[in-house]
Amino acid sequence: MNARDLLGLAGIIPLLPLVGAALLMAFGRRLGSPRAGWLATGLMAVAFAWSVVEFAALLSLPPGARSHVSIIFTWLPADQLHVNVGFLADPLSITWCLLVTGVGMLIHLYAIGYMRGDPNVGRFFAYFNLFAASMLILVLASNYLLTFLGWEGVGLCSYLLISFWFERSTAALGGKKAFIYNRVGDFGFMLAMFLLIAQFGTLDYGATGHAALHASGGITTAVALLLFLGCVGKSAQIPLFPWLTDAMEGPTPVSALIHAATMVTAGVFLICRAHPFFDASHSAMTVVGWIGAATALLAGTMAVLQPDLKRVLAYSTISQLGYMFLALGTGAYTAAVFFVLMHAFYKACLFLGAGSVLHANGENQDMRVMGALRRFMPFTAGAMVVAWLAIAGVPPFAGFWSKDGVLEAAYLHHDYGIWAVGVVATIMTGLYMTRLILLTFFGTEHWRPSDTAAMAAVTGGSDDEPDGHADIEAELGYDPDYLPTVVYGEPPRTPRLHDHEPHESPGLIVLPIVTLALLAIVGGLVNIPLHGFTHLDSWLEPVFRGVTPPVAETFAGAAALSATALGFGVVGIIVAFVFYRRGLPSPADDPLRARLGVVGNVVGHGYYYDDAISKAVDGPVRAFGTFLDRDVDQRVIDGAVNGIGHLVRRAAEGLRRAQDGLVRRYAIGIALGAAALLLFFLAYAGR
Amino acid sequence: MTDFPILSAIIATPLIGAVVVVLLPGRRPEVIKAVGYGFSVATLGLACWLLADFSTKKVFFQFVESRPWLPSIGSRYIVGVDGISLFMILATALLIPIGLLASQRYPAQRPKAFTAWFLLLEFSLMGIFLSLDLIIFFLFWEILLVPMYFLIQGWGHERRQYAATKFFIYTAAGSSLMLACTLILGFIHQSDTGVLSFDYRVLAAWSWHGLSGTTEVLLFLGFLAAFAIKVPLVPFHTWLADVHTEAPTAGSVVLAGVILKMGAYGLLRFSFELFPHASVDLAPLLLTLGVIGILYGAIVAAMQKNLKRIIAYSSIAHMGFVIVGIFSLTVIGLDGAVFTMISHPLTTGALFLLVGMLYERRHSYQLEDYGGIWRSAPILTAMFLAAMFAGIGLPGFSGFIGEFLSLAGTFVSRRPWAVAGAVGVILAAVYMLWAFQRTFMGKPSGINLKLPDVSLREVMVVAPLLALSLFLGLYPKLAIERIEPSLKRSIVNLELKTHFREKRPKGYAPTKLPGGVSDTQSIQLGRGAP
Amino acid sequence: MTPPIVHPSINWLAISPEIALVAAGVAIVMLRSVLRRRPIVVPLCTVVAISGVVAAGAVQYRLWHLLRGHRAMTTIAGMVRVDPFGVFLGVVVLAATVMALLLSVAYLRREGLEAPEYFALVLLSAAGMLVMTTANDLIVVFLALEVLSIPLYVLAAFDRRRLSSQEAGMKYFVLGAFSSAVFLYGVALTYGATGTTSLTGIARFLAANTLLDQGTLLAGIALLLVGLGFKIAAVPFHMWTPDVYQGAPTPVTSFMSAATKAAGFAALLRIFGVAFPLYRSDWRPAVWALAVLSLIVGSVAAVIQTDVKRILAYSSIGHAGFILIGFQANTSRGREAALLYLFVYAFMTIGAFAVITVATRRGDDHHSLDDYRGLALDRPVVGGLLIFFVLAQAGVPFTGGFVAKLEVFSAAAQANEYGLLIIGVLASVVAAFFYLRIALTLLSARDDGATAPGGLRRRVDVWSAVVLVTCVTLVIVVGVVPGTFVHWARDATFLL
Amino acid sequence: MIGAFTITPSYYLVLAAVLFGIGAVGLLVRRNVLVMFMCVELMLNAVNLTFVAFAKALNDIAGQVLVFFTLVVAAAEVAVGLAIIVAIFRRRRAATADDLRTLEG
Repeated sequence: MNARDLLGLAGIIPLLPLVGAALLMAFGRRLGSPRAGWLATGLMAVAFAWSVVEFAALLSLPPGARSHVSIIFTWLPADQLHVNVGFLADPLSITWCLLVTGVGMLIHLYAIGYMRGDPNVGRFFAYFNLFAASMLILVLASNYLLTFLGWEGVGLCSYLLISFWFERSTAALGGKKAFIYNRVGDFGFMLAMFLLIAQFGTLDYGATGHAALHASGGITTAVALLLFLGCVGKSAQIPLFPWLTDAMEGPTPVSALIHAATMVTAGVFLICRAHPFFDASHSAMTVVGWIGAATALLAGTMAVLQPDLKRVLAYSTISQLGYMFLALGTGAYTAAVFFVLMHAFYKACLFLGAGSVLHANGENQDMRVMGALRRFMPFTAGAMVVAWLAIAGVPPFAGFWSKDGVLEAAYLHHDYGIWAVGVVATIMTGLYMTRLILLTFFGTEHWRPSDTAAMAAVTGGSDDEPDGHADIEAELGYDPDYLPTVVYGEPPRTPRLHDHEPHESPGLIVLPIVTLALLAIVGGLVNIPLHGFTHLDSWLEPVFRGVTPPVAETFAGAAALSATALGFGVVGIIVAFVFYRRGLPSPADDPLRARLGVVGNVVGHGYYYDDAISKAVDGPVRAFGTFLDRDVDQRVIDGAVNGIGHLVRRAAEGLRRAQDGLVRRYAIGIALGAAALLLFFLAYAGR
Repeated sequence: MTDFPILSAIIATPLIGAVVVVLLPGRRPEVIKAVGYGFSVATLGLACWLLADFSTKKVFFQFVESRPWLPSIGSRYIVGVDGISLFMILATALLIPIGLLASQRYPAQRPKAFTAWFLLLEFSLMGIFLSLDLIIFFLFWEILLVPMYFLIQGWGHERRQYAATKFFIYTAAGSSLMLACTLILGFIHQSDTGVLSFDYRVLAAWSWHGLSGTTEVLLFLGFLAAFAIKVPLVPFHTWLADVHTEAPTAGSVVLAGVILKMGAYGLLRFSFELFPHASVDLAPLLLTLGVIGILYGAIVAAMQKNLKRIIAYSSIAHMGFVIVGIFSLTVIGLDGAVFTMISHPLTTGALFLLVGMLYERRHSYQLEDYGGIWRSAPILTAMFLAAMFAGIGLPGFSGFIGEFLSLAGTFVSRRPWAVAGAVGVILAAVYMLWAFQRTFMGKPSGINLKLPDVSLREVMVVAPLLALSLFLGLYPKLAIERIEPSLKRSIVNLELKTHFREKRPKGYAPTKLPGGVSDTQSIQLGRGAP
Repeated sequence: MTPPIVHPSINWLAISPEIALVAAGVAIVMLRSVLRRRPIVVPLCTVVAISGVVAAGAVQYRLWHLLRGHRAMTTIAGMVRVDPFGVFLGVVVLAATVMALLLSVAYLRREGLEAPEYFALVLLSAAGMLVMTTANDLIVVFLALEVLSIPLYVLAAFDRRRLSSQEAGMKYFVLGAFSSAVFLYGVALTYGATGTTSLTGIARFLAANTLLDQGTLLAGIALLLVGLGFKIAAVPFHMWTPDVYQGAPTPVTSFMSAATKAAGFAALLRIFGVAFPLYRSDWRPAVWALAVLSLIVGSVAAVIQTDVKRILAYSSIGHAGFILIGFQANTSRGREAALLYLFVYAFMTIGAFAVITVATRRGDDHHSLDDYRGLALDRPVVGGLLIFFVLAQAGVPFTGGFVAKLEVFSAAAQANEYGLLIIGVLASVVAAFFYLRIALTLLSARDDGATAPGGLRRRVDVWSAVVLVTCVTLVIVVGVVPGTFVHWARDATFLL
Repeated sequence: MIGAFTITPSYYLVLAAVLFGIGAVGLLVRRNVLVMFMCVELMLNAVNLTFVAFAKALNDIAGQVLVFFTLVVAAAEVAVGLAIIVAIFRRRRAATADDLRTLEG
């Protein structure tokens, strides 16, 4: 069985989790926890193994030939438009497959432990597998429409998983918000496909790719920007980012898998896939780059003052995604992909760690009432510290290389503005991540009830639950009456530990965290900008043939750039240490916030962007809807309809009155009729 | 092809069934129901046989039968099927037994009359989709009102009398104008050619050069009056919500599933062939109305507090996609339109069935009475989820294929409308998710805590629809390859008859019919063709 | 020395239907005076009456086969002209008569009105109508008019215990007399203008020479139109209709509505088709106006009525309007449509009144919708039949009503009377509203648990059952396979 | 000295028309059924006059013959009419048309 035949079987990768999803939907309830989890995880493992096989198969081929399309069947034959269900196995898609299946497998494993005891665990893993399948279809698809299928599939799963704990209103709302924001993006994606059909009559990646080379500039720009709108939605860039923070309502494994490691990077993938259009349109590239840079910086600032552990990570994800688009905007596709991989490692690690922390303190996400947890959960702490260094861009950790690659590419691409913004953004990264680590694992502990007895009164936080109840809730994973999320400006939560100390999570949870931490350390080796170590560049070269990322003339130049980036990052870390060296003096007051004052409020509330939108939707939009419904629909249109009936009635009343029962009146009727006829005839004859 | 008159059989079977049911003694409801299922399923069987025998190669009508009916006005009983009507037949044949099965328990009173009316409904629908003679078409078109009227009136909810009368009068008003225009058309044809015939193929072969421009437009509008009300196009839609809210579940299913398609079907089948110039010239108007329908329906749906009204307005939006697809005047768009006409019965039918099940448990359609159903009825919720996303147009379900093709076709020919219509894709998610959240999510309380989940029968009612929707979403080829020849015929005829030239994606060869079909045959819709 | 008197030759076969009816009528009067109050008298008279009608029918059947294919018999010095047209409508009249008689049997017993005169009157009126269908001379038309009207006056007032019946009789009488006087004046003027009253004579005269002053003639035409417009209950000469229909005994109402309309239209079609074809450009607009008014008033006014018989009365006004559409077209298709319509209408309306006859309780005075509430629930068959008949009148497909309307509309379409066509279809929609109102009432349960009208269920007597079955069958058959009937109507359109 | 003054048929016609009109108006304005009834008779006789006048003008006998028909019919109407009126009168001691209005609307 030679390599090509193997590549022909790439379809198996998404098929496996798909089967898993089907099985779990059918029998998940009967399987129950943890068996359902093991089934899902096992299938993911097999899928990972198969991805490795495909990877090997690709490697065995000469670089030029590392692309193979296997058509399963004709999906949509309308007119002369023929859309196939076909899978395109090439370095790009296989890279993503490895990422999705690999990291996905780890997170599945983690979820087994995390979701233990949840009554609906079967449903959970069904969605989880379905998500994996959709994501794999997305990346393996050989045409836009099939990608769109996966694209919508992951959106669906994201919706289902965010609102998995549907009895929590915030969870329900979060899911809805995510789906609708994504729909706005899909609007662009669909229009892009329409444009492709109208202009090139096909949706095939290969064909469109070639056509793009000699298409008019207007077309390519339009396609590129419309596609980018889709990416903005899916990857939570400005202006469509607010949903990602609310997506944190979902169980933590979901946040880790979908909203950090994989799904949100779909936008990056799509642009890599459609790169011919972006290459052809400089203006589109500029837009992408600047949007990315702006997101990186602003999201970073928003993260700085968040009290909520997971929300900080969410904002950081947005900001990091910004970096990826920044890279894409400067034509550094490989750098972007590299960043995606590294980000997947450390951000997944951070989320899982966060999950473990939550798990340990009874679903409490408020960093302000944590502190000094390192003594109780050493592994988690250690892993997260590693991830912290990675994301902050400290060498030699993975994040350093990826971020460095991105910024260097931007600089060498002569997008100095973008580069500058990106560099400044690193300050934020360092700042909020350090703050997160310090408040959580170091500093003084604020989770003792004694410590917050006073506050309980203030916040009205309820302690009336019977003892041990909290543990059960912790076991069950959630408590519908408890909304774990803390948004900026809320008073600190009452810790939910009832006279027992935080504890390290079970091995099933710790294992994936540690693994990811290790990856976050060594991952960088995939692509170190030294001669002979740029594996990823050469691996992806066939995909982005013709796109040559600029390289620094001299090592010195490169070193200088890296130094600057690193320097800014370190500045952020130092600032954080200055303020939070000892953690918070008390849960209620945050030194940095006090220092920032008004600015603090603005950034803390995410520049009031989300509030503004919801106000607009609640105000004018709803008003307009009501106007259409009440006034136009019911009053005007239906009014007219019933009005006609009314008219007939009135006429009938008149006739009834004429028919008053008097013979004479009737005779008059006849006489008048006769007179009228006579008049008519005579006048008529007169002419 | 067998010489067995299968089309007449499809029309007659439900009628016979209705008569048999009426003649049965009323004491044994289970027998009556069984007979009802029997006949409706038999019809479904015949329809499937038709699907099997249907040739994907033929461009023109198949299984044509023609017998004299009213010689004095030259009206004949002519039935025939092509790709457009084939799936309408199937949809009808599928929804009727499902509707019967769905209303096995509820509404409980007078099962005999209910079954009989329901079978009559099927009878008239079959006639509508199969008849090729304008008078016969009108005959079935009008008779449909009667069973529908009595179904709403007899088994509806509180304001059923208002709704039933509104439905009858509203639609009768439209169709009366259609009748007038039919007669005028026929007699103009007579005075022009000396032949008095209402065979629409005869008229179609003549009208495009036999009518003056204004006459054609006026007649087109006359037909439109009937079709627009049935579709319904904004602003002729207000009857729909009332009727849906008051109608019994099965009634709503058939209404949304098939009856709404009558309008679009009429436009496609008759307006195109009979009034080509008008269809081309007024396309922008219709497109605009379609887009308005998409947006308007979605926005108003988001304002409703009543589950059934929400779905009703969503149907208005969906039909908007159909209209847009039709008047994009491209093969792709038409594909999309007809495909939506196939998929909408499945998805919306499922939604109405599920809402009906909720009603049987909770006796309310009001959103505020619900909440957190997911906990007590997970299977029902799962099915509702599937139906909902199928309706929203999630790829993988049939709904997406239809909307995508409609808009794609429109984009090819008229971009602004397509862009505006695509906004509806966003809005659809808004109102449906909102309704879902209000109904199934959140903390359940009171009765909602212990609503019984669906029974096996109820699963059997909904599952086939969802399965079909999924299947067609993943393998639309089955339908499209049967529909497309007929649609190409429509486009080709438009091009032959008018100055119109289809706008096609770059690099596509002009639409043409499979070899051996001459222009005259095409214009005459294959009469006398081998 | 005086010339010998020339007897006009008489074709007895041609006039034997009338003779049969009159003979039966006279016989009944005789029996009455001979048998006095013997219990046997009523059944006997019933038998005689019905056999008389049947005999007439048999002769008509014979005549039909003789005359089919555009043949005609003119007799009594051209006063009477028996042709397929006349025979067709004559059959309609006879059918209406026999059904009315059958309905009356049980009705009279229930109301305690059993009296042989009743049958005699019906027969004489029917005889008048037959004459009217074949009259070929204005004066004969006038006589027929009176012969059919005078018994009807009496019949309307036949229920001496009910004031409403007497009032109906009185109103009908006064207005009837008035209108026939007007008609007669029309005859006189026409005579003055043309010097003859024979329709064919008038036609010949008008064809031969052109009048210097058309005034007299046109005035005459106008007045003729008034007189006949009254009989067919066309607006604005309709106002008697609701009152009389409501007040008269129900079987009489059914007879009136079906047979009188047929006779009236027979005269109308014949006079204007035979005598005044040259003046069509003058009278067609007038008829147009009558048709439109009748359509509008007939459909609109009924919307708020609450008495079932009254609603049906208004609907009959509307039907007059529809038939006038056919008449107005003044084409053979138009006549064909009118004839078919009259045929179908007879069965639809008699069917409806038959249900009312059997459904109401004693004393024939409770016909408000409330009395009928829930009828279809308590007595599905009876109620269902009424629903069927009103739907048929509304013109629902697969009933004769639809075919009739279709024919009428197509006549208008062919004659390029698009305005009339549109008004007609819209009127039929408005009319559908009140027909549905009846259906709704029959189907909606009574608020008080009481069972629906007439209290206890009665068995429908066999004769009424026969009538109902006949009507249903014919209305459906015409609706489903109209070919034959339309063909007959077409054969009957030949006039000159 | 009196000028020649011949009475042409048109005079009779006009007179008849006037009589007919009087009769009609009488029917419209009078409340007593009997009187209304007489008005009808008046109208019929006006028509008779017209017939005769025309017969004279056209010197055609038919017109005069028709008068007899009319007379007969009138007689018949009288009989029936009076019968009905009497019946009503028996029942409610009054012969005015206006209080017979139970049927209306």
